[in-house]
Amino acid sequence: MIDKFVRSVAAALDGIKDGSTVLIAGFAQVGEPRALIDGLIEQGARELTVVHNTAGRGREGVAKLIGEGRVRKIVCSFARSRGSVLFEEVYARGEIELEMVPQGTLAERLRAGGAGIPAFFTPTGAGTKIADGKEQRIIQGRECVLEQAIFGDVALVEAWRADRWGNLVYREAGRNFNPVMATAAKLTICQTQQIAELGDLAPEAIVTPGICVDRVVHIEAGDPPVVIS
Amino acid sequence: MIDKFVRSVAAALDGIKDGSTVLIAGFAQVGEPRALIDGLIEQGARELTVVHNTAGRGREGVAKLIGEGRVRKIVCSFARSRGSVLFEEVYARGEIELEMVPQGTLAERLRAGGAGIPAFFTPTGAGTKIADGKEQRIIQGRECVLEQAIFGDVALVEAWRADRWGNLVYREAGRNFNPVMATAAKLTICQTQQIAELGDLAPEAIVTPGICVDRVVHIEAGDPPVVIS
Amino acid sequence: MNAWKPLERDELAARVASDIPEGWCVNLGIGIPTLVANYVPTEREVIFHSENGIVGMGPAPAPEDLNPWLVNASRQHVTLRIGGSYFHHADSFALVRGGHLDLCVLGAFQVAENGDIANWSRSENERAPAIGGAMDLAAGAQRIWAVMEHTTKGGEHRLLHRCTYPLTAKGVTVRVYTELCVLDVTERGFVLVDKVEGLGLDELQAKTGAEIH
Amino acid sequence: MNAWKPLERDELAARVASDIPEGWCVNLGIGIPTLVANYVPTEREVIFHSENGIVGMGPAPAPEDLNPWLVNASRQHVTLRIGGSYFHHADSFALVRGGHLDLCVLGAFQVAENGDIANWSRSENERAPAIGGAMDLAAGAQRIWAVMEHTTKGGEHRLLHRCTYPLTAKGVTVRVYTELCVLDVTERGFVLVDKVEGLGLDELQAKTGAEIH
Repeated sequence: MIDKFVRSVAAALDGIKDGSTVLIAGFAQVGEPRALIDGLIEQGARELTVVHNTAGRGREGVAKLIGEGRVRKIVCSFARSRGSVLFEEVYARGEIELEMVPQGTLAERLRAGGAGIPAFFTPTGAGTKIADGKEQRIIQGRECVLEQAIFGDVALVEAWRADRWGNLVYREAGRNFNPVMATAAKLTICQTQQIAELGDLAPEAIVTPGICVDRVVHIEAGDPPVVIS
Repeated sequence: MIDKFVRSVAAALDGIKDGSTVLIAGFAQVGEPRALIDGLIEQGARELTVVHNTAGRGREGVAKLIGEGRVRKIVCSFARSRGSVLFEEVYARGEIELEMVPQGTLAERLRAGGAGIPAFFTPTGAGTKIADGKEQRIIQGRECVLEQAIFGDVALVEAWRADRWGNLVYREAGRNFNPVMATAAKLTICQTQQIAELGDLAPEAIVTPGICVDRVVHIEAGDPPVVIS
Repeated sequence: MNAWKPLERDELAARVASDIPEGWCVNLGIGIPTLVANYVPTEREVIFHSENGIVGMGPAPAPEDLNPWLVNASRQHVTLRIGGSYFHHADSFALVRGGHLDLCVLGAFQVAENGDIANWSRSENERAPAIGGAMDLAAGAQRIWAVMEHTTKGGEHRLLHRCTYPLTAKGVTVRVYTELCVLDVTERGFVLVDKVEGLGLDELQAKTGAEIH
Repeated sequence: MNAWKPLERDELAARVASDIPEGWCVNLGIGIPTLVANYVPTEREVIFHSENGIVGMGPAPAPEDLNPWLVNASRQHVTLRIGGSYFHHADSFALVRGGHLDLCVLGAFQVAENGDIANWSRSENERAPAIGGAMDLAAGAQRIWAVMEHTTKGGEHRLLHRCTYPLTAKGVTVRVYTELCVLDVTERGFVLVDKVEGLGLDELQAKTGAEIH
């Protein structure tokens, strides 16, 4: 019987090595696998390359991982943003490498990684600083940039419901990067708010098939924090 | 009020011009927009480029369109197959151009067309006849082929349920090429088995958002034919 | 005193909103563009897209209806309209890049008469800025409207012959809305569509770094 | 009379099935590969994939349970296992190309000792053949097992130093199952894993167009 559930965050994260590329899903803290991020901080792997939409906000989660000097390189679409204090400190000290990627290109590079497409041309960023050092080509009359796939050693995702095969569904805007990153790593680790019996998730509504998921841990994380703006 | 429903197949197909590239969804007659294909035969547009998984089977549908000499070029993954008699006649007379594409590359080229990716590298077909005349490059140690996006003038798709915004869901294996082609044409025309009230389709389960769909016609086509093998 | 009065932020947002027809799918950038949604009446069915995978975004919820799982790309709590749907990030940006959005309204630091837009960085040397989805939107939507202050607070031009800040995308802007006027961006350059009452063309031209036709 | 007996088609399919562990995601090509599913007991949870977007395909239905909406890539009516799901064609092949299938079992005209496989066309000059999804599967799955007749009906070799038919993919086959033997395809070439009882190695070698190690 296939059963991808593990009993603890520690078991879920077992074996993540120094130097790994870690994809961390979530957007504005919604659908962010916070228990796994905290577990990774505790787990201790260093020299990480982290792929996440931002370079972290405040002093928790991805920001803390960076603040503790565990991240060699961050790949993101928002580096400086309100609250990116820890990143800015570490960056000012020259202790972290930064790769800025337009958000849609970031999503597409991850999708390409998961879909076995090693590189693609896109009009996004053509003729801008983002294209510096990249191959550019005019295709069908439009200037395009060649972008490379991103494939991680590990992906950390949060689902709303998961079954023992690792089939996943997401809640509302909690979907975001989760299904994309789930396809784009050697080891995909999921924290799920709810456990579904096999067969409870409608076959037409499953977003991530279990074949993309390696380990699932049940974490009733509750609602994302309410944003005060 | 947005309302994409039209009253007839003729209204749905209005304006399709000679020389158009027409994407026709469906796989093994499941999820195949048969009423729209029949309507296109009646509508009369000629010199078409048709993108479909096969070159037609039997004497109806895509096979008939080809048999009537209306197709200048067919882009497909199966040309010769059991029952592809009409295609083979027309092809033997040299009256149709054939572009053979591996099925996954066909799907990906359509997805690229709908996603604004003009070209991509793929390992599929590298080092085979399919790569002849195409740019090849070794990326991350693997030989790859550069493939171009496909974007149609018209896409013909079949949904299981559709609402007035054009949001679509599909039934079981009737999904196949439908959502991909729906994104990849200037004019996307859908025949739907059922009409849903706006709001009846679950937001997390909608597969094709209405913004990709231009016209919807209600055709209770019933079940696909049972295959006798 | 001026014989004319610039539009307030909300008036500017309303002016933009009045040009959006029913049925369009529209993405609104951060800042004034976000306000535009407030001036599109619900009966006029405009489908708002948010980069984080929302198609058919509705207005901010009443405090008691706030849903923590539903934020937009500007991290604001929003609602989903009836008929709305959710997609993952790659599919969401496939909609953007694939030209399925009729319009994106973007804030801008600078817009040039050739349609270039700069809205993500004020310096070539800025080391860790925020790109977000602006480049994807600017390159992907069917049309780009820029909403911006006509000049800097110090009176420097922001509508220019060519942008001096790092570009977001080349040649994509087709219309500019400022507190003073509406300009089309055409092959000839900026063409005046509309200006606030009482503002002379000479005065407007003086505030503009490229010729207004 | 031979001292040995070649495997029947069903025995061959069962032999392949016995090597598939629980938890693998597997695509089965047309022909003998399709029969493999019949020999994987339901309790051993193997997740079968079909190119037309099915993950978790089950066996053929009883005639009274036939569902016209549920066919596999070989146009056969199938079922969906509990836990199965549906995807569109691009997502389905993203699973294939992205290496999310542990195994694809393909029929083959020829396999070479360097792992090349030819299974879609018997001639460079065939003008309108059928590729289907074979190239995508051959290039994308984690491992390719070929299931084939050891020689042609006329006794010509099909396991070769190099393929003579147009290739489906280069260097991907890691194992070959025939009615006579099982071979691993390694850096050294074909390595014998197993052969039918009573068949001599010399006799097997004589039927094989490349050295068996």
